[in-house]
Amino acid sequence: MSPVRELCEVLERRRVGEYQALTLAAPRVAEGARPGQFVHLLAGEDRSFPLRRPFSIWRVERPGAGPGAVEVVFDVVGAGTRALARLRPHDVVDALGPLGRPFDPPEAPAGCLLIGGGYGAAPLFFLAAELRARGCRVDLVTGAATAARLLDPTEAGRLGSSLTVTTDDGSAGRRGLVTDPLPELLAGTGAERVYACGPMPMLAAVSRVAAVAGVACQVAVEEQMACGTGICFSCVLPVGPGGGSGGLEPSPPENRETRMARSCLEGPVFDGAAIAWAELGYPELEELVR
Amino acid sequence: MSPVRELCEVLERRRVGEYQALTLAAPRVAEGARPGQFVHLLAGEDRSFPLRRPFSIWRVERPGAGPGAVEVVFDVVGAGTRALARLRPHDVVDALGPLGRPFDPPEAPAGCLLIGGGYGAAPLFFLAAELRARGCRVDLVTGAATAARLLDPTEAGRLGSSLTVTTDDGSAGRRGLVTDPLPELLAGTGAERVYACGPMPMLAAVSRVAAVAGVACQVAVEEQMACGTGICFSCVLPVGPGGGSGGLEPSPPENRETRMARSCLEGPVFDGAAIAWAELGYPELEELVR
Amino acid sequence: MTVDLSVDLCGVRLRTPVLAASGCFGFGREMAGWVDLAALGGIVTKSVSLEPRRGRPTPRMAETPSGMLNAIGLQNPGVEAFCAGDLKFLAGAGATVVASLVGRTPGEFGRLAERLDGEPGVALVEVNLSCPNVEHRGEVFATDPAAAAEVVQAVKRATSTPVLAKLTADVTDLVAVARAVVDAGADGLTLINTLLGMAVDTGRRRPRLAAVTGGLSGPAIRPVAVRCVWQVAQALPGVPIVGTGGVVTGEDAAEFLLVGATAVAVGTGSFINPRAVVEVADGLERYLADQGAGSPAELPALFKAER
Amino acid sequence: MTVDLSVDLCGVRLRTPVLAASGCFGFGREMAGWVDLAALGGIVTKSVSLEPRRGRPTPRMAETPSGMLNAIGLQNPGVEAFCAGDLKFLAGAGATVVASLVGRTPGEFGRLAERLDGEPGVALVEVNLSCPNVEHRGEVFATDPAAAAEVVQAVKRATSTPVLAKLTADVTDLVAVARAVVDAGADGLTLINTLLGMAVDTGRRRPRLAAVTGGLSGPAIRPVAVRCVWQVAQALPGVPIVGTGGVVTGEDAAEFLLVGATAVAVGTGSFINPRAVVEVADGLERYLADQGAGSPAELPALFKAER
Ligand SMILES: Cc1cc2nc3c(=O)[nH]c(=O)nc-3n(C[C@H](O)[C@H](O)[C@H](O)COP(=O)(O)OP(=O)(O)OC[C@H]3O[C@@H](n4cnc5c(N)ncnc54)[C@H](O)[C@@H]3O)c2cc1C
Ligand SMILES: Cc1cc2nc3c(=O)[nH]c(=O)nc-3n(C[C@H](O)[C@H](O)[C@H](O)COP(=O)(O)OP(=O)(O)OC[C@H]3O[C@@H](n4cnc5c(N)ncnc54)[C@H](O)[C@@H]3O)c2cc1C
Ligand SMILES: Cc1cc2nc3c(=O)[nH]c(=O)nc-3n(C[C@H](O)[C@H](O)[C@H](O)COP(=O)(O)O)c2cc1C
Ligand SMILES: Cc1cc2nc3c(=O)[nH]c(=O)nc-3n(C[C@H](O)[C@H](O)[C@H](O)COP(=O)(O)O)c2cc1C
Ligand code: FES
Ligand code: FES
Repeated sequence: MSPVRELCEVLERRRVGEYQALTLAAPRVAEGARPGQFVHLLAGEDRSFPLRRPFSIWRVERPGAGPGAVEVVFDVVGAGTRALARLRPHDVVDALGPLGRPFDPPEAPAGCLLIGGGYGAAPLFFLAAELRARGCRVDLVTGAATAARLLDPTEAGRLGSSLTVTTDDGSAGRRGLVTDPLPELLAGTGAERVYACGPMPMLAAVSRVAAVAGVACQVAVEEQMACGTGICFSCVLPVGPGGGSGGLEPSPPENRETRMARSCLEGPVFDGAAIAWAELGYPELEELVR
Repeated sequence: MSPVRELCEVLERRRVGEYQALTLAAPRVAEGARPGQFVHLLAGEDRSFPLRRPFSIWRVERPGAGPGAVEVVFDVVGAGTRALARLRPHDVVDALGPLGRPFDPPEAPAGCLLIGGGYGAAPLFFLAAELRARGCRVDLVTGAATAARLLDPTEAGRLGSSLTVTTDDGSAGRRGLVTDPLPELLAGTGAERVYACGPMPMLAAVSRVAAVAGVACQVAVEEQMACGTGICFSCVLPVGPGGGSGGLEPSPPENRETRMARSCLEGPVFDGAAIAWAELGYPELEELVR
Repeated sequence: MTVDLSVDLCGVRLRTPVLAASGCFGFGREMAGWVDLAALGGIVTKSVSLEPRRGRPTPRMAETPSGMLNAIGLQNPGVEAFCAGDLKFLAGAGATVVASLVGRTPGEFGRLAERLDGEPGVALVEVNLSCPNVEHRGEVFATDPAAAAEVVQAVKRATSTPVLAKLTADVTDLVAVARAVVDAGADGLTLINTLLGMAVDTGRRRPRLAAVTGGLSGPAIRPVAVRCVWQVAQALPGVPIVGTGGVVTGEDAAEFLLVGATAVAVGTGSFINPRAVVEVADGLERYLADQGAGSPAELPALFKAER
Repeated sequence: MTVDLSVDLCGVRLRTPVLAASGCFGFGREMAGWVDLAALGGIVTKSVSLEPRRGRPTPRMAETPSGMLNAIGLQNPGVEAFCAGDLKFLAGAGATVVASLVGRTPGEFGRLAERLDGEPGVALVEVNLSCPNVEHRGEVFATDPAAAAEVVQAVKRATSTPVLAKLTADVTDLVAVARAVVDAGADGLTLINTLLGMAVDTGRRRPRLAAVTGGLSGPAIRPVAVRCVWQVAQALPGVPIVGTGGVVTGEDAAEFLLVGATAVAVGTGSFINPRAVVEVADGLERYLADQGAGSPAELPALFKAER
């Protein structure tokens, strides 16, 4: 579905652990949204002409019983998220969406391992629901710095056949990184697909583990975005010759080994093996995934 | 009283004819405010760094029974007043005040004629109350383009011994300009003082009528203001050699016949005879008041 | 009052005087789902060079008060891929294309213009002079009247398409540069490119752009852009100008047209509102109707410079 | 960690590195009710000329996105009234005064400096070079390295007080102008003055300023100002710089100090918040403490230009 601009009424804003969740009446966005896609939001009457802010779609209520809604969950870090955190019901948010390339589900039912860091788990909630609807087994791993920054662990527990939790400080689940239990889980579950979202070093580590295990892996990246619609070229990422376009119209191939792909249009989901990790400062990984 | 900056809770916002009225909890501003002074307001969370907007003080509730409040009334004309018109109770407005030179009441009780154009009547409501408390007879004239733009005529009727109303279109009171009935009223009431607020051509006409009648006259002007505190020099007005400073510290006299006086600091109230009307395009008047 | 929004820009009839600015509308294709490309005044493509360019490292953008900084670094697939892919698409979509060219030497500009000459669908050429001249200590072409003129000459020799020279406001004497490029044959001017700026991430104590400095755009720079158009229109009456810098509403566009621009280009505005180019034109149509003007070309005569 | 906010600016010890910018704090007296004048880093006075000036007609200001335009026209009572009134008051209040000078010829600047030399209370002199040179076709002094240098020489000959040269960013090569005035003896630089801009009242179809064009200030121009300070600090290490342009918070001040400014001056910020100069210094103190810096002078070394 091609993205639309929708002026969305705020249905609810609430706290979720250390995060804020925002539910927007967005029939047209909700209709076509797929896991891994994002909305590009603008809040409030602000004459300073602020740029939009991108957020993964956390949950979708397709139009039907209700008018259709999308929910995002976010961390308050700066001016844009502060403005969103001030919203009250009936306020209006200007949204573009659904934007970007979604996760590709396996063709046939298969075991899937989903790994999310912090609020990065958000799109995996949506993905888990879709994968299970397609008959896939879903195992989840979520990690965060501390317990309060784990995204809705109760709900996460319901989404998959298993949930493994890690925290840096040990305040919940295992102490350590979200990537620590991966090799073991891959072996244990026999997963054929890995899906991940979170900070770049985590995505690099996940891509490496998946490559070593020979399992197909898709990761959703976060680059700074101005437009979100493919026209400003600020959100680029080096992608290898085979990498990228995921069904969306590719930009014309450049005469290069790797090219700078726009993560808003050709991503935010990329094949872990397609990203030119060496250029991003992870040279060993590049060797591995070749 | 020297002005202060106060973060004021919005107590009420309501329609008054075609205008908006805003009541702010402002104990420190309310304490020292005098008629003719203004508040310099900033509304809302806006990252565009908007300038403040000046508004005459319409009503004051001195701290005592309540915590103290000021009320302004305004016309929605642009971005700043639109932002103020969006305020809801409990929102916060950033106010500077009370600013500027107030009207000088007569030393002893005397007849006073007050003339207001449109929302320009606002400071005269406050002034009328003070004059009556001092034992002065007060007669009011208010005019506007049309009935809905007369400021609270019911209340205006209660403020003085008489109220004369004019509208350009005849939809209320006499058809014509607010200045039309002046000569007659000056003669009829025997007023010894004239106070006026409204658009510049009206103030020029009032100053002329008062000069012809030999009655002392003060007018409150409206110039575009950035700072409101005397530091930017954007709000200036040519003032004759005798003109101006009204008890406030004058800026050093310039080596000129007329000088550019800051209307935020030395005004907004000026003696009608002190303004260098010729430089403002009213040459005949200059002759008269000399 | 019916309003006819069309304008003549250097002999080319545009449906509206509102274009998409270079670098702010991709190569046009990306926006096919958002707007009817054929209904726009025109699409200035992202600047195209002879060889593909990868651009700068990220972060490439930073938000600033009422604006943004960018240091994209002219990423583009090179002129051959551009012709084979994007240009063909745009021509097929019926868009009015302004091809933006960028080179490192006057010769490169000339070869680009030659390559595009006669390509179907290119209505105008825009010469992006806000880039370093490698033959001259990396100085930006548009800061030197002689270097800018040399580029324009090279381009004019190579193409029969009308040529717009795009200048920067980061100069002491903009009128001198404008005069030099017009004397060299430029059919019109695009004013202005981004201002050179910088922002600091105070928390991390480093530049917010990987490239350290970048171009400032958006409503923040509109007063500078309007002033530039006014100055040049006063000094060089009759030279068509495309006004660019902070246009996000029809009223903003009207500011530029009143002071003498023939058309405007919407840049950063499209990042916030993908339909900005269309909506600015709609807003301008309402504005003209309100003012009793039948066409954009009537606006300069309605402007009263002395108050 | 205790923070010592004081800095050395051209041999003068300032209580904080946050000054009030010229033209944005009146003559200082107006603000006595709002802030403790003696506690500020310094007060740069409104620019003073030999004779009184009435300034421009109104409207003199217009709000723009994240900024404002002004065309005040250097209204001031002349240097004699300044010395008798404002300067005496400021000296009595214990303020650190930077006297801003404006003339029409290098000779006028020299006479102003002479008149102020030895006046008690003048800690530094700032030469406002963003004004027309009547001996040279009305060109702004700060756009011409030679003319700017000539003014600085005239001032330096006439005074023993340290001299700041205030430059404009509206030039092709700011470093060249900066180098010229430093070579001519300027002890430090103030960067930047307002950018030349214009805004249109579309409803009335006329300029929003009576003077047509005016100076753009406020957060909108901060990225340009930060870039200018960075460029000049890189090119002329060791030359003290007062960064000016859009400072409204302590973080904004930190941007300038990180890229190499010794101090900052708050201009338009004081119009919205009369206590801005104080609050920026407070914010900066918190910032320094957060960053583990003991004084503002430590910031440049903490800046990592390569990401
Ligand atoms: C595809 C995508 C999906 C995202 N999904 C989520 C989500 O579900 N929940 C969530 O909390 N956050 C998410 N983010 C990050 C989120 O966009 C930023 O936290 C947000 O933009 C910060 O804005 P701010 O104004 O509060 O912060 P500031 O730091 O003041 O922002 C300044 C600028 O930097 C950009 N920026 C800051 N942090 C990030 C970041 N981490 N990634 C990209 N740009 C950033 C902003 O967009 C803005 O342009 C996502 C980012 C992307 C690219
Ligand atoms: C001393 C004083 C007292 C005032 N009292 C009142 C009052 O009681 N009620 C009321 O409705 N209005 C009053 N005004 C006018 C009021 O300040 C303007 O209507 C308001 O600033 C418009 O802001 P805006 O952003 O909505 O309009 P815009 O037109 O978008 O404003 C653009 C700029 O122009 C200035 N401006 C616009 N109109 C005026 C004006 N008439 N006078 C001065 N500056 C203006 C604004 O302050 C702003 O800086 C007063 C003005 C002054 C100087
Ligand atoms: C992200 C971005 C990329 C740009 N790329 C180009 C470019 O490739 N060529 C060019 O001539 N101008 C480029 N520009 C400048 C714009 O075309 C325009 O001149 C400038 O941004 C001012 O307009 P605005 O304020 O409407 O954005 C770019 C601007 C931005 C913001
Ligand atoms: C209303 C106004 C008046 C100014 N007057 C002067 C002046 O007299 N002399 C001068 O050197 N700079 C003057 N300036 C420029 C400021 O000192 C400062 O350099 C500029 O505004 C940028 O800083 P800001 O963005 O913090 O305002 C003036 C600026 C404004 C807004
Ligand atoms: S954010 Fe603009 S191209 Fe991706
Ligand atoms: S508004 Fe700034 S001096 Fe009056």
